[in-house]
Amino acid sequence: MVGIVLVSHSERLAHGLRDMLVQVAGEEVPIEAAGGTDDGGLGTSYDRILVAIDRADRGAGVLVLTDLGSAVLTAQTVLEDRVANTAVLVDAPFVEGAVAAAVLAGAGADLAECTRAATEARDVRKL
Amino acid sequence: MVGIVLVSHSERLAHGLRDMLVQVAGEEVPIEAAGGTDDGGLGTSYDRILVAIDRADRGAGVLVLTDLGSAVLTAQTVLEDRVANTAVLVDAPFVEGAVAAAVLAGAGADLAECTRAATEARDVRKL
Amino acid sequence: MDAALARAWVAAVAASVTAHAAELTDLDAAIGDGDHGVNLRRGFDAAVAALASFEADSAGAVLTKTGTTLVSKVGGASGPLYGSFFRALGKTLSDDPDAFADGLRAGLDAVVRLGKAEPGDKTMVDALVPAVDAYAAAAPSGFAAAATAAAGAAADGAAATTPLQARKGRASYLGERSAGHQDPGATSTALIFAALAGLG
Amino acid sequence: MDAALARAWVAAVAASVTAHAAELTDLDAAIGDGDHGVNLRRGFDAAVAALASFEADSAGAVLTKTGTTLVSKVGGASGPLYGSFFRALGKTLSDDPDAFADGLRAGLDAVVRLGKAEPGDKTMVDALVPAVDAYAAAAPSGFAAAATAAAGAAADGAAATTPLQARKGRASYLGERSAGHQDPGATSTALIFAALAGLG
Ligand SMILES: Nc1ncnc2c1ncn2[C@@H]1O[C@H](COP(=O)(O)OP(=O)(O)O)[C@@H](O)[C@H]1O
Ligand SMILES: Nc1ncnc2c1ncn2[C@@H]1O[C@H](COP(=O)(O)OP(=O)(O)O)[C@@H](O)[C@H]1O
Ligand SMILES: [Mg+2]
Ligand SMILES: [Mg+2]
Ligand SMILES: [Mg+2]
Ligand SMILES: [Mg+2]
Repeated sequence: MVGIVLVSHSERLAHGLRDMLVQVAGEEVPIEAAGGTDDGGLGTSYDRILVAIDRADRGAGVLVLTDLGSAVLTAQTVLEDRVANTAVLVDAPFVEGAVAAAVLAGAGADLAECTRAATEARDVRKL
Repeated sequence: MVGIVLVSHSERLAHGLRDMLVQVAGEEVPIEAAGGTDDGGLGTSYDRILVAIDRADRGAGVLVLTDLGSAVLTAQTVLEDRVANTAVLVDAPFVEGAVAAAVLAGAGADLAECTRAATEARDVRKL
Repeated sequence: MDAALARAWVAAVAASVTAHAAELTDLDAAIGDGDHGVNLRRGFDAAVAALASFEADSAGAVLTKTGTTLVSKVGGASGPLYGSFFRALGKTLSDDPDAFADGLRAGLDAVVRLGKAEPGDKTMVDALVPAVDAYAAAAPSGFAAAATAAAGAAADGAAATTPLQARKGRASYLGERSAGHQDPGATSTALIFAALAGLG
Repeated sequence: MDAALARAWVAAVAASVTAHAAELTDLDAAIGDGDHGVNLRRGFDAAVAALASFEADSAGAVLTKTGTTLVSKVGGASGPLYGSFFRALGKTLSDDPDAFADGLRAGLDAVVRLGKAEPGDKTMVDALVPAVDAYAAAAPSGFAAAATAAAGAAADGAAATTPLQARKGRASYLGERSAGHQDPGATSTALIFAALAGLG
């Protein structure tokens, strides 16, 4: 199963989004929240992201989603430092992309398909 | 000041996003979380949305952002029922649109400008 | 329709969604988020409770109250959708208690106006459209016959969603994978019309 | 540069960002999220603490360790950016302790590669580019003169961000409204080079 890592500046936001994704993806999809700084403040944590990716990695790849551009910088640094090259950062709307990816991951889709769904979520209209 | 209402299926998500927005917008911008069902479960609450809009309405209009299409349906029903016609639903990525709108609301922008910023957040690339 | 019949309908729907809650939830788990049974049970139980302390002597008032309660208590997309349906139906009956066919049509229109689903999108609309059409066609034969026709059409419409690909909501992300599962909302629409037919 | 000088530099930066934390935070509150002072203070304090228990006899190792600590402790965009800067600088010095100008250039390249900001985007790059260029130009005159030149150029570069419109990060949403405020990251870059000049 493809894993999903949620990198947010807010720990609460990341966990709340994880709750939503588990509902649509089912319990089998590894979905990890990496929100907040090391001490739970607003910001991003290299260590939390690294741990989350390692946990979500079950061999089928990991999709990493970020809330703001600055979270991308930390996530990208983690990915560059990480030896196992199984995680990809996707340029997608955070919540909408994560929901799309989780739905597909839960249906057994592979990393490329989950990545595409997350990216395409940008173009789905709400109204 | 333009108000912002965050309609999410998750109470935690809405509150976490609110924390982030307060950081960029400052304390003066009325930002209200309307996450979860009446009893705090996953879903959306008509009453929470209504209360949040009323609280965020300081006369300069209210921007309502939603996480998923199904939240739109509840928010839209609230807006149709509400007598005061000062709130608008915007079709924008939830987190990214809210951050953009909050930055501008904090800078004193009006409802139209905040709405445009939220909508345009869709096209801002992260990578 | 009079107030007593409207109350009986809402109570019958509540009983039916309770009896079928697990089935609705399983259908929703396959292509959605697995809460449709819980949502409707919460909503219709709340409607029954609200009606118990609601003094109304018309079907219009009873169904409008039911709609308002569903809007605020269901918590999922089906809440504002079914809520709009019952509110529009109730409003029509408030003007003319005998205009049940028109009321159903107004309810359908409200659902489409809010949710913007088209027939074939694999939603409750796929059960609602044939049900409303069948009721109108059979209305000259009386309420019982029309309700029975509507229930059959809704059930057929729900069954016909199985091979469809979803184009609304979360299920739409599944693309081809959403085919092969019956839509939960279309299924609950069939229950609502079955409950109506059961009154006859 | 030797290990002792590198340690002294990091300690001086930590002292400087502590002294200027409120100023950096105020600048960031105007066009960002108001945490740049807190972020850098946390990061450089952590770097000083990490170095205290770190046995290294080369500037390269000291600065690489500093970068790694910043990456993981700052919590904002400036963490991976300054972290990459110090890691790239440290790596260059590990190969050749005298190649400070080359190291600064490698640091700048790492910042640009990660953050993709161009000069004029109203970021730390607007202070970093002139500082690295000035150091290289003055390097033949020795470390002290080059560091002083770099510090002056960084301060000028930071000041020159004031009229610019931001094109990166949250500040970019402000469009024209971001003009009239000095960029916090460019300001802290000036502090880092002022601390370098202070060692001479
Ligand atoms: N835009 C829409 N138009 C019509 N029906 C819809 C729409 N969105 C969802 N539905 C119906 O609602 C059902 C799901 O309801 P429910 O599970 O209660 O809400 P949610 O999807 O918010 O969890 C779907 O099976 C579908 O029939
Ligand atoms: N992509 C980027 N490239 C270069 N510098 C950047 C970039 N993004 C942000 N910065 C710099 O980082 C500074 C903000 O740092 P900080 O406040 O610590 O992080 P955050 O923006 O995550 O809160 C900005 O003032 C800017 O100089
Ligand atoms: Mg559901
Ligand atoms: Mg739901
Ligand atoms: Mg900041
Ligand atoms: Mg920050």
